[in-house]
Amino acid sequence: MMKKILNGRVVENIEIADKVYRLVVNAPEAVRDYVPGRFVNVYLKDKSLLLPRPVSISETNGENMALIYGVVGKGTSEIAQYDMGDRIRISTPLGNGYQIGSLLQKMKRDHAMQDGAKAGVIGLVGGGIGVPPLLGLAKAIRKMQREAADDDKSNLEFRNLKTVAVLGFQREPFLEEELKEYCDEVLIATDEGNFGFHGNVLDLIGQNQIHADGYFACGPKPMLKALSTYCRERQIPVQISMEERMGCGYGACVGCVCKTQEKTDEGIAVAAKKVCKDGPVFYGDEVIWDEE
Amino acid sequence: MMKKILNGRVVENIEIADKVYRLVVNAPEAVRDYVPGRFVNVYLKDKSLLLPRPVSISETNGENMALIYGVVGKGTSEIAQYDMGDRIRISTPLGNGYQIGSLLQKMKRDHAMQDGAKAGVIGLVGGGIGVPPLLGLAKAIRKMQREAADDDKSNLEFRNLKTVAVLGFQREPFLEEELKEYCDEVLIATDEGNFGFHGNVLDLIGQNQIHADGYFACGPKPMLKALSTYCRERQIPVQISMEERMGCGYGACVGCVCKTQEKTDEGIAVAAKKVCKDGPVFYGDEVIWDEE
Amino acid sequence: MDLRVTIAGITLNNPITTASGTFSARESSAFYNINELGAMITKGVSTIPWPGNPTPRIAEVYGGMINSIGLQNPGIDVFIKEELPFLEQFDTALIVNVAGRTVEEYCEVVEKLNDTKADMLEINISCPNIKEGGISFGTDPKMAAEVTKQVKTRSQKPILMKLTPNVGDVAEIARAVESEGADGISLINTLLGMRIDVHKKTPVLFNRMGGLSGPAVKPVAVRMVYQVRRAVTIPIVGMGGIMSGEDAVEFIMAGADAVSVGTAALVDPAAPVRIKKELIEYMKKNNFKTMKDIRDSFQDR
Amino acid sequence: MDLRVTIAGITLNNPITTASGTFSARESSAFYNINELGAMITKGVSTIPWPGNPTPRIAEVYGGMINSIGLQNPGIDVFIKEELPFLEQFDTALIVNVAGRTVEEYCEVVEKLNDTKADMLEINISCPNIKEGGISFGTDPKMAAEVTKQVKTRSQKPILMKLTPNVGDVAEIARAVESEGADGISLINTLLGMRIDVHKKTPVLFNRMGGLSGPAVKPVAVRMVYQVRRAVTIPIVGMGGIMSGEDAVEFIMAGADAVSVGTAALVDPAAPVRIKKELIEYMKKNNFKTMKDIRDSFQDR
Ligand SMILES: Cc1cc2nc3c(=O)[nH]c(=O)nc-3n(C[C@H](O)[C@H](O)[C@H](O)COP(=O)(O)OP(=O)(O)OC[C@H]3O[C@@H](n4cnc5c(N)ncnc54)[C@H](O)[C@@H]3O)c2cc1C
Ligand SMILES: Cc1cc2nc3c(=O)[nH]c(=O)nc-3n(C[C@H](O)[C@H](O)[C@H](O)COP(=O)(O)OP(=O)(O)OC[C@H]3O[C@@H](n4cnc5c(N)ncnc54)[C@H](O)[C@@H]3O)c2cc1C
Ligand SMILES: Cc1cc2nc3c(=O)[nH]c(=O)nc-3n(C[C@H](O)[C@H](O)[C@H](O)COP(=O)(O)O)c2cc1C
Ligand SMILES: Cc1cc2nc3c(=O)[nH]c(=O)nc-3n(C[C@H](O)[C@H](O)[C@H](O)COP(=O)(O)O)c2cc1C
Ligand code: FES
Ligand code: FES
Repeated sequence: MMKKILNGRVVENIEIADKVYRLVVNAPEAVRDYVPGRFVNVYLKDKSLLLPRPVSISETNGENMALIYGVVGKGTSEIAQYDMGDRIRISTPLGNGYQIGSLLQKMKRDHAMQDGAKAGVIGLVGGGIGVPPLLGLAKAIRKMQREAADDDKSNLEFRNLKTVAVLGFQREPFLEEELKEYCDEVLIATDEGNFGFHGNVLDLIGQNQIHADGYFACGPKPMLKALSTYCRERQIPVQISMEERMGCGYGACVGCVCKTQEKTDEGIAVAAKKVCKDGPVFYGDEVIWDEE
Repeated sequence: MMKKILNGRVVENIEIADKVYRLVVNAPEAVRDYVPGRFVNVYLKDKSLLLPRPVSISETNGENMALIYGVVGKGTSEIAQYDMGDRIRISTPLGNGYQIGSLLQKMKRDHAMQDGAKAGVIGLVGGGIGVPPLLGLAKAIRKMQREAADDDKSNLEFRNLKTVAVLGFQREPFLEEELKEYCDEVLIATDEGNFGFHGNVLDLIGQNQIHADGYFACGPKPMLKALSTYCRERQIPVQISMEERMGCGYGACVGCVCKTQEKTDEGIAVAAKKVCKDGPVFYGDEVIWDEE
Repeated sequence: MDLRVTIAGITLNNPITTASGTFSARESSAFYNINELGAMITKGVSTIPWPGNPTPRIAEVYGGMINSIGLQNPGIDVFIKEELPFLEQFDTALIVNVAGRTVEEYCEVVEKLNDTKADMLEINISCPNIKEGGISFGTDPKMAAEVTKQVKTRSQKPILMKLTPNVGDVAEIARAVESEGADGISLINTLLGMRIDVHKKTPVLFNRMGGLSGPAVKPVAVRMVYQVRRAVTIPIVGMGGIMSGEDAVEFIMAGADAVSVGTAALVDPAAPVRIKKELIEYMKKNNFKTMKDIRDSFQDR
Repeated sequence: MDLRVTIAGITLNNPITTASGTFSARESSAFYNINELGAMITKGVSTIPWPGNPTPRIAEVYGGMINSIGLQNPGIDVFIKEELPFLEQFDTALIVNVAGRTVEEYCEVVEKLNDTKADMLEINISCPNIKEGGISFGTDPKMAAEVTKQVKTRSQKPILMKLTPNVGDVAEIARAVESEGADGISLINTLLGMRIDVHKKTPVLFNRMGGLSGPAVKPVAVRMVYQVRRAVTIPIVGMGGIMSGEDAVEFIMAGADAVSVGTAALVDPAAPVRIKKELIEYMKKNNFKTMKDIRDSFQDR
């Protein structure tokens, strides 16, 4: 498949929370290849900053994609300056997104939905600037549910799914309303306790006895590690979106690796996979965490 | 005297000849220190280009300065993109400009105007992108002439001056009309012969028997060298504006030197003067040309 | 117009190659047609699989980047089995970059490549990111000569020795590898650099130091190519910060026979073919027909 | 907040100094108040007047510049007579940079400075732009040690030895000058670089090569300061591409006691005082009270 760097047009670029912006880009060519969890490279104008900035696609419609980003350094500060109508250089979507079908398969195999009638619960766990890609994911799951409801025979499991979003923020939540549209339940935790549950998402999951049968997650590494451990202990499948400092973003430089393990016929194969190309989404039990 | 880097506003930026632009900047603070022949440093936005671009001030009014520049490389290409209302980072005027009084003194001392009644002729010689600063210079001379006419007693010599501009271009003249307003005569030469005299300014001076009693000049080094030789042979004073690759533009880096000689009590003192600070205007017989 | 250049008996269709470690045939071919390249130069390959260094491995700096990949690679056997067949499908020269921690390791890899369709080898004696070998061979003329000598004995392919800029006198190293029969020289590898994150108050890279590349290093690279051109007669593959066709011309004028595009391919994945196009435009504007025309036009001061 | 730092017994009001060759008290004082500086470091001065190199002496490159000034200066006698009185009026430390082509030349200049109010001397054994002396002293540990030893015998002022980055192992040179009694080390001087004008088809600089400086060299400079800090115990004045207060912090974390601002003063004439302001802002934000607080906060990997 050919990939491309292309010029999109800025449709909107507004601050939706403190130092968090929602950038909508008109780029039909790039929207076509969208799968929830994939990201684009944003190439900057400042010539002192050569490397692209990877940003997850939060959601798309037929023509536009929304990127939600936190302003943390020079690159994201530049992006925050873009005005409606400006050009923005982006790549077509990169990486492998969330694989909803695969997680559902594992859920079935594992312990949840042996009985087709029993409702399975999917947890969508997001931390801070990791929340945005969950929006597109929630929309995709809801769409599958709708299609399954229309088609009586196939995808039985989708009809009996419940989705719970568990979102953690430092102090100011965002995307809560949007996610409520597509999830059956949305729970919020804040580190400072000023909104929703006082604590982190793992505490909130325990407190609320979520008991999801499978998880999708995106957020800071410590959160992903804690959730992966939680899931491994309970033998629940979890797909997590990893973040790593990137060079190229498309698999050429081997800069962004993540240590992984895989069961093979000959035992456990350890590898250093590229987050940008083999990820950013991995199964929690694939990732070797000990280095953190 | 304190110097400054300040933000001017672009009032106008239009192409007045092929790849030659006239940029008008609103910067009252910088206009105050104007003397014809001084220049400003333009600091660029492109972060790969760190050094300022020196550009002569073509003319000023109370609030604005006009810079006329040729687009030759990345820096001037950037400047050509500036739109009305944009900010432009410039320094306050730098260098020593033309010293009209000093040239007139030399003309008197030399051979021209011993007889107060006889009209002296000043030649303004410009080559290509060296023409612009002559505009402000011609305006200043004309202003002095007017003031002398009003005041019967002083500055006798100004009343009897004639100014002839001799301008050389590759093929497309510019500023001809503007200079006609302030000069008694304007002659044009083009290398390609498509306009005015076919040849260079020196040939044109010879052909037209200009016989000026003093010259001011700005243009490419070979022209300045030829004019300086011409003037030395005839013992006519000439002030030339030198161009040299600059680092700082304000006298700190010693990057922009020009070899000069000066008669002192102990003989001839050779020095490497800073074009940006001791110049850019020098007397033609001060400059040592042999290195070219 | 004839863009061909011949290096150590191998004719490349044009002088544009990919710098080792910044090119992956599978990934890069998603952005451009590999057959447009003069040659592919592949990521360094060693005897056995190397895991590379812990992350972060990449730090961005003004006009460049610092990497401490640490030569992560699957080892020569997997390379020959799984990568080579994919690489062989292209109609462009193949230069395999070789890494090692000892002279013997270089030799083992080189021997295993004898029976492959690789056109040429590039021996990396200049990686700043591994503890043994790598750069230590490249900073000592005697060791550089020794690696060259041994590799030449064991290889049936032409050999480019890849030199490091982290030396006082690069011409001395160049003469040393030429004297032991190197077929060509490629330079520069990365300059040793470091960045500290003043907010996190710690080095950005896990390994603390890494290799600086990109436009920031170009003036050093051009200077070294110029110096080496005047020290040896074997061909030179020049690299270091080439971002445009005119940058490539600068290296050719300085004395390079071919050039490699590295960091630029991270900044613009299709950079190698864009740079080739820009090179052609430059040649048209200047009425140059061949690479030699560019070289001959250079007027040294 | 206490910005003071003590180097070789001399206390500077703050760690911001001007890099030699990019500062002229007369010209710089038109842009800012010189008394705001921790120290002035002056342009290199030699026994007799030096004319410098022919022009062009300046080439711009991506994120930096190359200079080949060639140490143009009026000689020590004129310096003492005409420049020193002007410099002495300021209420800030004065460090005089010294150039030479032979050990004896350094010593002559140094001796003549004994009776002046200079607080410290910086001995430039690293200029890439002169044929004899300069950089050749800085690339050989034995010669670097010899210059240090002789200069220390003849000078009554504390001595900083200014090192070149154009070496394989800068720590070795640092240890050499420390062992002969250098009171401190300043680094880095410029990296040897070159630019070719592909339109004019000739080197941009009359001298062909020159010294690369500016943000492009910062990663190399930070790395070298870090390496030297771990090799010697004497104070370090760090420089190379410092453009902002955070850049200064990076050098201090790497191990510098004070820093010099060079090329930045060409890009923004008031850079030294702006950088000082930014340093103060950074310290406020991080609740740092002293320079030591910055250094102590650094967590090496
Ligand atoms: C696959 C992927 C998807 C991402 N999606 C999003 C998203 O949807 N929204 C969002 O706000 N951010 C996202 N990020 C993080 C985003 O790329 C960085 O915040 C951004 O590159 C910072 O650029 P900067 O120039 O503003 O900051 P810098 O000045 O480069 O650095 C500021 C801080 O951010 C850290 N940082 C810089 N670059 C990266 C990087 N590439 N990855 C991780 N940390 C970095 C540095 O350690 C530093 O502390 C994603 C990262 C990855 C790898
Ligand atoms: C005192 C002074 C006054 C000047 N006044 C004017 C003016 O009024 N109008 C005008 O158009 N130009 C003027 N110039 C020249 C102007 O500074 C250069 O054309 C400009 O800096 C080129 O920048 P660039 O980035 O577009 O080109 P670059 O990409 O930097 O170079 C393009 C070409 O221009 C040459 N060049 C680059 N910088 C300089 C420089 N500083 N001096 C001389 N040549 C250079 C290079 O050799 C190269 O061949 C003046 C120069 C000086 C020193
Ligand atoms: C991410 C990265 C990985 C690299 N890996 C290798 C390598 O495996 N072997 C090698 O010889 N050089 C390697 N290099 C060095 C490049 O091939 C090249 O010499 C250097 O980057 C300078 O060129 P550039 O400025 O165009 O990138 C690597 C460079 C980068 C940026
Ligand atoms: C124009 C110029 C002139 C310089 N002259 C000298 C000098 O006379 N003596 C010296 O020791 N260093 C000299 N240097 C080197 C600087 O002092 C400094 O070490 C180097 O430029 C790196 O710092 P920077 O990147 O902040 O410029 C000069 C540098 C420049 C750019
Ligand atoms: S960022 Fe280059 S391989 Fe992932
Ligand atoms: S440009 Fe720096 S002294 Fe003139």
